[in-house]
Amino acid sequence: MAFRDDLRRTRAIVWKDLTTERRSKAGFNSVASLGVTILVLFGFALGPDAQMLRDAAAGALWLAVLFAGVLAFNRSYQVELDGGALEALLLYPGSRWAIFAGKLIANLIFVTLMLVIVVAVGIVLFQVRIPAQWPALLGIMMLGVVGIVSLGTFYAAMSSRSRAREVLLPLLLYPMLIPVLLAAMEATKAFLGGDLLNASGAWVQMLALFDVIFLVATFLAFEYVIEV
Amino acid sequence: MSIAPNNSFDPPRPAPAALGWLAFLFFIFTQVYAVVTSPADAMMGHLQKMMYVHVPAAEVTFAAFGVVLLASLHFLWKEDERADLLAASAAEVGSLFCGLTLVLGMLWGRPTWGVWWSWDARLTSTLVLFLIFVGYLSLRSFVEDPHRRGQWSAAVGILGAINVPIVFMSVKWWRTLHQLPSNPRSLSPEYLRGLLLNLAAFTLLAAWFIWRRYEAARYERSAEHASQAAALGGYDG
Amino acid sequence: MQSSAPLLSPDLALDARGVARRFGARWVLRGVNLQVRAGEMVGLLGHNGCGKSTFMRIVATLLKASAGDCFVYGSNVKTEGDSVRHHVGFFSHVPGLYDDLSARENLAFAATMLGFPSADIDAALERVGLTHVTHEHVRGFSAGMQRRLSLARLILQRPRLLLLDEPYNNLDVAGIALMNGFIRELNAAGGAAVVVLHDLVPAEGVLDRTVTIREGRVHVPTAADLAHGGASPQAITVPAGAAGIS
Amino acid sequence: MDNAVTNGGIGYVVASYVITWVVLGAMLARVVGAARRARAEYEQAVKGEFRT
Repeated sequence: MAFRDDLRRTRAIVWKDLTTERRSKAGFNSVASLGVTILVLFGFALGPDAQMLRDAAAGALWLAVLFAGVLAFNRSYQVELDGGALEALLLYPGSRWAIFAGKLIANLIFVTLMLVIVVAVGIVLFQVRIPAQWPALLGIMMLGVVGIVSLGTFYAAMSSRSRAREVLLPLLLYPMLIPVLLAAMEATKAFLGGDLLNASGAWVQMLALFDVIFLVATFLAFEYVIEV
Repeated sequence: MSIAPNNSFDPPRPAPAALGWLAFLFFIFTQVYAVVTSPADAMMGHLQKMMYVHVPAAEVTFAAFGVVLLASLHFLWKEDERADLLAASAAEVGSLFCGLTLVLGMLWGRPTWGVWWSWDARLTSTLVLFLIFVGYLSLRSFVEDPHRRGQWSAAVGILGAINVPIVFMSVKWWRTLHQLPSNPRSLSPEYLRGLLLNLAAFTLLAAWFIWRRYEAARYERSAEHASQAAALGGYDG
Repeated sequence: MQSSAPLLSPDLALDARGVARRFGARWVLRGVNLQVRAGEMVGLLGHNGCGKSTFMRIVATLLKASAGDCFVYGSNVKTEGDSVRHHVGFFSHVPGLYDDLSARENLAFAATMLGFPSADIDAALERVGLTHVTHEHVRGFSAGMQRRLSLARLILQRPRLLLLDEPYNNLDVAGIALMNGFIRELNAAGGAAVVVLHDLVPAEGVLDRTVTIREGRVHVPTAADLAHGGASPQAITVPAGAAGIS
Repeated sequence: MDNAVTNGGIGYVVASYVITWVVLGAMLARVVGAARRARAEYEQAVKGEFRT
């Protein structure tokens, strides 16, 4: 069945992306280190006052994930551009969404692993008190990552194949991510501040809504940007 | 044999100069009319007069982005290169009016709120729209192949258009949660006529800008094709 | 454009009608007409930059034609890309392999992507003579080994229309024999091939006819061309000495 | 909004009109110039075609 074939293709791409990423180890380690470095820099920018650090922790965490994640998105297509693999990838039969889904899931796993490291370091550096309902915090984080990665994977499909890709991706991506980041930051902030899903709940709902909108839009539009 | 999938190589129909003159004169008339006829507002004094440039500029910005959205959709649907050129022209004109709107917004904000910038939903989403315009135009300048440029910028334009109301909504939410003062502006009917006239004049002027810009883009395409045809002795053999 | 539909013949492996493509203002292809029947092997000649590769990429759905129509076994390249990709096997300049995967992993990935997850990968590797490096990463492969691995991918796919863009580059004598054996095998099974060449010698005895692309169109050889030693239908069958056009 | 409104904020009003007019005037010149130039180039190219 065609749909099952496409799912198998998606799984193959996820496996392939993660395997090549794992074997070139340097990639993940350096991107994660960059995330941590950005956190440290935010710490210096915000000063040593504990309360101030705690208030700004949510924003700093998300920006560190965003800045480091942008590198991952371009890398994910760089693998395809070396040796003309993208050409071969586009020549295989099957739906284009399978390619996008594969890249998206691989990037999700990559960025989530990086997020775990950045958040762990961030909690220590910014002296965050871990709330009792921390599993819900993971849920918020995942929703935020889905938004960032879906748009990031989509825009990197263009920027990685154009001139000036280093500047083009952030230029296109950051303005698009404002709603997702705003919702993710506010939800995380409210949650870390101990408001326990009062204001946070509304933001989580919004974040989920944005994720759905952007996932649908990027899945529909991907065919147009990858085929040319 | 059909040569091109569409006649984007034909020279365009030039915008009638009379329309340009009409737009220009009408614009001057409405500006003068609105400034002269509006009495000083009880609350805002003469600051109210800024409405006749600020509001139309903002309206034209969003209308231009609407044109980008529709032209982009049309391009993806019909693969008509002319739609891509129209989207590019509208984006160029729109970004100009967007920048103007932002500057006028700051000039308004300083005397009324005492600050050059406020993180209000309207202002912020206009700024984000400006950034999206900038991204759109730089994408166009970074991609050479016309077909690829068309598809990519259409996708970016459509997603950008989806994003603008979402930004507006989220910033509004963000503001209400932070309980910063909102600024309702009421409009008494005696100012309405001047405003409507100026809206019409700005729209006309912007439409004319887009038309001429589009015309230039079409001529460039036709010239490319004509010089190519001349160099290689015609397309059809 | 629609008017050409009734003329469609399903036994045509490739039916290109007025295929044109421009890059910016430059028309590389200016109306290529080429019909290839199932079971026919066609050589495509022309000087560098004449648009051979562009044409192949259009047939393989990697590039969209600016004008004209192209059908592969009756499927429109522009609108029915997916079914075209089921039929077409494209062997291009670039290997299209992943450096950090082993030979076997590369083929296993290709097999899944092609929709044949249970294909016999080891047999394909053996056929192209890469059994000794099955588990080595492609990064360390020579250009010729990479070409062989790409060929193994085509063997897994067994396409009905083979598009080969200068297939003999970087291949040694044994590799050329391997390639020709594969082309003949597909031919025997009723498949068709379009082969871009700059040198007819290695393809001796494989092709049924050749055509030349010149100034963006398919050029029918004239007596004058033949006198200049240009490619011609006869050139294939005459001894190698006369066939060399490089 | 105190002092600005008491003296009418005339400076801001004038500035906003001046900026608008300058920007739109510049755009007008640019757009018309671009269209004229493109048309001239096109006609040049077409003439070249007939000459050959």
